[in-house]
Amino acid sequence: MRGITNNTVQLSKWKKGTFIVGVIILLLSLLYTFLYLRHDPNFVDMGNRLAGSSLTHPLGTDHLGRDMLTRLWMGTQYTIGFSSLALFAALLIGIPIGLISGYFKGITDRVFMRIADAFLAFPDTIVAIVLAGLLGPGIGNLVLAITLVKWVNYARLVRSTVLAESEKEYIWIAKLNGLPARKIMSKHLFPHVIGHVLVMASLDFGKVILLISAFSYIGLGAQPPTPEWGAMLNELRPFFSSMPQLMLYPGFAIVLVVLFTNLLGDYLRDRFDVKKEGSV
Amino acid sequence: SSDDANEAGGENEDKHLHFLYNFATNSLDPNVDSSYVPIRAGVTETLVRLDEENLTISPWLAESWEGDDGKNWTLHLREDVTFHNGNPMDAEAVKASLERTIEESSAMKNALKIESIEADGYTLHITTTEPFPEFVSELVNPNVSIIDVTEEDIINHPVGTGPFEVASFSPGSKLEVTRYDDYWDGASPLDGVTFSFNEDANARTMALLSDQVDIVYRPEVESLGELEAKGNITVESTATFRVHQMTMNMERESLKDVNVRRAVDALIDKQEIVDSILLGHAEPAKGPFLPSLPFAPSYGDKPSGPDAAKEYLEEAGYTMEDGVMQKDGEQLSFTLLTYPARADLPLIAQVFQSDAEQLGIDVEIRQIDIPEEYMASNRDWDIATYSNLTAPRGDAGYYLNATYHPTGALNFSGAEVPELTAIIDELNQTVDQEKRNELAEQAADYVDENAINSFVLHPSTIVAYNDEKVKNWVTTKSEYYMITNELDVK
Amino acid sequence: MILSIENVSVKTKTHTIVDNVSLSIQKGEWFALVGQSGSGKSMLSQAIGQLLPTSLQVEGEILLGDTSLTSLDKREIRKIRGKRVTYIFQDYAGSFTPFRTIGQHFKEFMQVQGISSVGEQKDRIAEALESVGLPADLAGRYPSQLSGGQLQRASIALALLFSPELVIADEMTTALDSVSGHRILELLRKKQEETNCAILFITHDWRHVRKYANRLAVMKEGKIVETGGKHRILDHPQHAYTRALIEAAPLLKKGLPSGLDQEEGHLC
Amino acid sequence: MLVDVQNVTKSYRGKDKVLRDVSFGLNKGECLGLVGESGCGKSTLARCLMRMETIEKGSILFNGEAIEKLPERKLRSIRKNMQIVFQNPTASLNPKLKIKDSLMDAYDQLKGEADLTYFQYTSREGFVKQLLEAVELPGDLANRYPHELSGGQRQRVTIARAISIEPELIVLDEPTASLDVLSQGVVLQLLTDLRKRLNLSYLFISHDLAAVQQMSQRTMVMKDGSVVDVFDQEHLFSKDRHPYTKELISIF
Amino acid sequence: MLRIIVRKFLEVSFFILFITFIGFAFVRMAPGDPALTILNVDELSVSQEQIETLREDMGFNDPLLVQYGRWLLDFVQLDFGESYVTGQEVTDMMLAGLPATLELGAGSLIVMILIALPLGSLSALYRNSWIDQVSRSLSIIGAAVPSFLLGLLLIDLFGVRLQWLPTMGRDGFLHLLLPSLTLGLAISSVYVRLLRSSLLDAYSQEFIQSSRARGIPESRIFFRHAFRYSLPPVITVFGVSIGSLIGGVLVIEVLFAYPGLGKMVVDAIKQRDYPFIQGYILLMGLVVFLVNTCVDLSYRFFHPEVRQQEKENVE
Ligand SMILES: Nc1ncnc2c1ncn2[C@@H]1O[C@H](COP(=O)(O)OP(=O)(O)OP(=O)(O)O)[C@@H](O)[C@H]1O
Ligand SMILES: Nc1ncnc2c1ncn2[C@@H]1O[C@H](COP(=O)(O)OP(=O)(O)OP(=O)(O)O)[C@@H](O)[C@H]1O
Ligand SMILES: [Mg+2]
Ligand SMILES: [Mg+2]
Ligand code: NI
Repeated sequence: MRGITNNTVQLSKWKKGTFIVGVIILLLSLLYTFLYLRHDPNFVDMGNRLAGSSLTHPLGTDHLGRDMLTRLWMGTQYTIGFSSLALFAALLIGIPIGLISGYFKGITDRVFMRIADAFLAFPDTIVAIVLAGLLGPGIGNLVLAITLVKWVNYARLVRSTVLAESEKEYIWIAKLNGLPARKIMSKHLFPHVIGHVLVMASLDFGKVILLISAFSYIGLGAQPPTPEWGAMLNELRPFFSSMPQLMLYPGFAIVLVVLFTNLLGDYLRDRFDVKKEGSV
Repeated sequence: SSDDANEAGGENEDKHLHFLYNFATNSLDPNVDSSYVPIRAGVTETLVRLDEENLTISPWLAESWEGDDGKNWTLHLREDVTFHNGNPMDAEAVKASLERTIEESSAMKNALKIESIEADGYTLHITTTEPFPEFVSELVNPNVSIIDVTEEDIINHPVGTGPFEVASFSPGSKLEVTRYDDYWDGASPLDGVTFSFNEDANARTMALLSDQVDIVYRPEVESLGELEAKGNITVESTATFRVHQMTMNMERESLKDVNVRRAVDALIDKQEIVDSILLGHAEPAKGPFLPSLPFAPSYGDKPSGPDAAKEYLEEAGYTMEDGVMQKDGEQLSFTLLTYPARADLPLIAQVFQSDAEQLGIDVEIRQIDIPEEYMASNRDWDIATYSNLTAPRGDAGYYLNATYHPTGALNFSGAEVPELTAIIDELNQTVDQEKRNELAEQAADYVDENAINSFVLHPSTIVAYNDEKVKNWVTTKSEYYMITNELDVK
Repeated sequence: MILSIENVSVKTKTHTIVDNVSLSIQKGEWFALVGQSGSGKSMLSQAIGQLLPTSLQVEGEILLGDTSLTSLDKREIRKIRGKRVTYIFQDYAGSFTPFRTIGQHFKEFMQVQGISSVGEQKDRIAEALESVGLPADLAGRYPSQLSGGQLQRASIALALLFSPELVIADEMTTALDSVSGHRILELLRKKQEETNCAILFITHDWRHVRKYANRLAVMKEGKIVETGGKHRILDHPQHAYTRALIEAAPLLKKGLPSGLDQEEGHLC
Repeated sequence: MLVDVQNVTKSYRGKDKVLRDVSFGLNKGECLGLVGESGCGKSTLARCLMRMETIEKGSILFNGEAIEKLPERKLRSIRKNMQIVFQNPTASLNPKLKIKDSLMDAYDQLKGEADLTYFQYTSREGFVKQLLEAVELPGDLANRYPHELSGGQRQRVTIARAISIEPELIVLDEPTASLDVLSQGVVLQLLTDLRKRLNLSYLFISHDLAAVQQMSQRTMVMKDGSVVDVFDQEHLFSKDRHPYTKELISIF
Repeated sequence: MLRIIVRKFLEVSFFILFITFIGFAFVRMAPGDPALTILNVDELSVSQEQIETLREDMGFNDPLLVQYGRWLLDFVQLDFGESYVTGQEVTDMMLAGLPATLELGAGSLIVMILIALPLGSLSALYRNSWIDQVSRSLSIIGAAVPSFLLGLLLIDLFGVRLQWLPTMGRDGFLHLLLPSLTLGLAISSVYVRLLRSSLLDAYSQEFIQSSRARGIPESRIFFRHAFRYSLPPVITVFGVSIGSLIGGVLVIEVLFAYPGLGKMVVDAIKQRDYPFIQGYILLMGLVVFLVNTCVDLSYRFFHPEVRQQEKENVE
């Protein structure tokens, strides 16, 4: 047991090191891109199409001769912005509904859960297409669509934990103390559900980016030439076998972001996990 | 099924080909399904066909026909044709088949405009509801495939007259066909063909690389190098009747000016797009029709490039100030529609956007889902990339009517030009082929002069096959005929 | 000597919970551990079976018979738990897995200890439940369907199932009414006589100490302030804390605190 | 009369009756002891009093109002006047909350409404410290989580929480079972003090007759779901006690 | 018992009515016009007038409620209509697509279980060890790599380079391997992490401590005590994702030409094939209802204490 503890310390030191080195590399690349290169991310240069790496194009250019590195960096704001927006909104809907459903049970629960089921029955493409149709195409509506599709996951997950927890005596005490339901949910039940939710959400980050990419496939994602990673991934599909690195760049960027959100999720989860036990 | 063929092949090696197509279908109903798999797989045939060399209409199941008034048609059928089940293909059978087509498909009912059919031995008398000169060319449509309608399961097992009969069908995945020995035009040397579907271009390429299939329709363009590097693979490409165009919304203020439209046309670097987006597998377009078509006009050289575009714009009253192309203090800006179903189009849109930016024109790209729907119901866009079949059955009538006639379903530019409408109306009344070609050419010239749309390129069909095995493969322009009785193995 | 604890400390990162404690328990002895609430009694008892969470550090030496428990690996200590050392915990609700019936806990325990015949298992479950005054049909119930006392009785039955060498009873009667508590302790004593097991008995109830214990130790703030025979500690306490503790005990009957004056031969 | 329980009957689904026709009254300022064999229904009775269970028959009056039929909203105003200390302190504390947060739950809820006479609210920390000291706990426990406390410490926290708002009625379900005698003495003394000073009422469930004797004016004995005996404290050793009561006494 | 059945039946009926109506209103609110597909405007000359006539004939111009009423009337006679695109009975189409979907679903589930259970468990049991790190990294990659890329990589490896497995089509067990593997890998990441976090929760429960004190072997504690305690969140998430497991596998169905309902419904959406979409929503509604009802029932299995409470509420 003690061996594991030592191990952990070493690992986290090692982790810290990599983390710092990674951040430095990213910063340097950021500075290089925007202070030195200063490419226009949307400038099409067909003569310079699919160029390999060089000093002026460290990651080469894409199929329209645009600088990959600049596009990748420009893409962060869209990709991270949109996915976190969608996820955040989904959490904002899903967690309260899950709490309410699991806590009140009975008819409230049944109504909410049937509504949730209804959302599950609709293919997400339908939701996205309808919203795009009603509100016009664009990534904003896609975010809305993803929110509408994703909240159910969180609602159900939260509900299942709450169902088990809400019968315990400490919840009864809180009830007897006259705490309104709202407070019992936020103060007593929320800390129990947040762990699972964070784990799910940090992984969902990747799934949401990929969902945006999938929607780009049917014309509902980011509008070209926006360098959104999901859309880029999709655009670069034809080069899978001829120039695999082109797809790997946005792919790797997504992995990095998911990695980061996972670390964050783990960190938060550990903060809520007061016992910190489990290893044998 | 391939096992059956194996056994039937006896002592000889099994003569079998595996063809991979880029579109999947769940139904083989030849009269309804618009993926046309039965005709492509050599299961069914139509009364007339497109002559791929001369791009004219030629006899097939019908030997000859007449209909000088454009309304009363007589067709003489071949007398030596039998269906796969042995039933003779006589006029009664064809009548029944045509009637089924009209009944099952509203589209074909519209397209054929048949009022009545009479069968008489091997002769058919057909009357159309109105004078309809293109009638025979409409019979080329694969949905007019002649099948034996007495068969039960047409969706999964249509019985036609082609060189191959259906052995088994897994919806969405593949179709197995075997040779029909009594085929009227000489039985195929092959025992059978597997006709499978895969809609992912990369996956199709890999299927060929892994030797699972012999012929691949439309492999991934970007991976052709890899295929060629394998040594035994031939890549063929043939221009099609399709044109990628920039549809211009003539209801918009700026585009009402013909000079602005010309500027847009001049701004598009067609050769460059062909070379770098389609890697040369296309032909730069000058007009809507493939130059080899008899009614394609021969165009003179027009000025093009950014400088020419700038000149046109200056003529239209625009000036370049501080890098911004403007008129009355307002920047020239376009909303450009594109859709991802055809992957080249968004790329063309982006190239155009970037080129226009150099001229100080602001282009906002809007990616949509279903272009026909969007363009018809919203008019808040200026330019749209669109792809059209211009003469799918060797006749210009379809495209001109749909795209430039005020009542046409694809008239997204909102063209309502009396001169052009008159030409098309006249075309619709004309039976004589020479005269028709002349009128079509006239219409095309008009379109060109007034820059109603800008035509970018005719994309090619690319087919890659294993040349150590496949013999006599022909890549057709119409994309209707794929598995034929000529196809063989080495 | 069945258990000997030598200089054992339990520490967190910031402070010491059990501070350099030594004590020993003889074979067949009923050893009581009393003291302040929060003084580290439970920690000490859990250190014996290596049951403490990993965040706590244990130092010192613990011997069970000749076996040094602190040096055992996971597999070896597992063989000792349940067979040679068993526990009865204070938190009865946590003694049972909520989704398994009482009977399933028994069966599992027997299976692990090598009794696999279903018939025998059934008989022994009924017998064990009855011996702690529970109806045999309770075996089919889930823990949440039992009252606190019933649960605790079930867990006692479970601990005594295989005549262990050492039973660690951490406030085992706390949740019981006096009648059942009394019955249980009688039962424990009977079992002890049968098997000659030693009992480490953690309690706050002086009546039980007086009635059952042979020797006892008093703990305060992580340290053992006094240890010795029942008579020595109860009737002649030396430490002020022990004295205060004894005086505060609400006893109903008069006499010596140890109750030994009723027995013959005591001269002091 | 603060609490008046009339003919309460209760059974869990498909089981025998757990409470049979239980009736008793509890006066303001009184401490009523409740003893009985394990499983006889003491905790169930306590839960019924708090309306955590629905009763089959009978009625429970709190300050003259029948609580078994009150809608949840009205019940809230009553509930701030009753508190319960459960038998199992571990389950009564939210494992994910720090002690101070669990402790302040009830008080926070009342905000300014609570008129405290025993404790003084000065600051949050100060109040938490006061409560912990009242039950003999060091103030630094406030920042720990329940699993970092010993059994007795947890139990004292739950008691501190119950008295923090000085309610009219506190149901104490074996509140001192896991305390050492010194702490127990202190806690029981505190409870008695509070009761006398603030005229509180207790239903004191315990199996420790000594503690019951020290705490309560009257004692009620339950067996198999029925009340078999009620008597004033001075009559504990009287001859007309129920045989079961006598058996209980004899064990001491 | 009868009362419960009647109640469930009513619940299902309301639910079906609810989702089919919402679905109906939804797809018709979306822009799009099946008339264009039906008339094949891409290849045939059609006038605006003809489109309008067709719309009128097919009743697209009627008020929404009238259209829905018509659908409902057919539905109660168990007639789901015919596809606008192929003219096939919707029921037949779904029956044709279902086997492939079920195979793919089952195959990827097995792969998922084979990956998620051991990885999730190991990383919880050896928290912060290298196993944990590796499985977490794998799950991150699984969550971040698009399934088409994964699929192509697998095709490239097993189909092109090693030539061990067929890369497309639906032709027996071997053909199922690659698509199942791709899909299974893609979905397992969430379960690995969820199981891990849930197991950690389980291991902090008191009953684990008690079982250890009884000398129960760790393996048994894991399987009989901790594992079951940790399942509800995992099962919940599974219940939620059943819809996307059926409808959201378009990419894989296309890539491997393994045709199932996922591709069919996306095609139907693109072509605005209302009858099929409606039939699909109905089917999915039933499946989701059924699965989630089972998931809810399973909570009672995992938490007998909850079960008891609920039964009392019923009475
Ligand atoms: N995980 C932990 N981390 C830090 N301190 C802890 C932890 N667990 C318990 N403690 C502290 O250790 C001390 C000893 O606890 P222990 O449970 O051994 O007391 P005890 O003597 O059994 O008391 P009681 O009679 O009340 O059960 C207490 O002060 C408690 O607050
Ligand atoms: N949720 C429940 N479902 C079914 N039976 C229950 C439930 N809770 C308690 N019981 C049963 O009701 C009876 C009374 O239980 P209760 O908890 O009231 O006893 P108690 O008098 O408090 O006992 P103890 O002193 O041991 O705590 C017991 O037989 C118990 O098994
Ligand atoms: Mg303790
Ligand atoms: Mg009780
Ligand atoms: Ni003496």
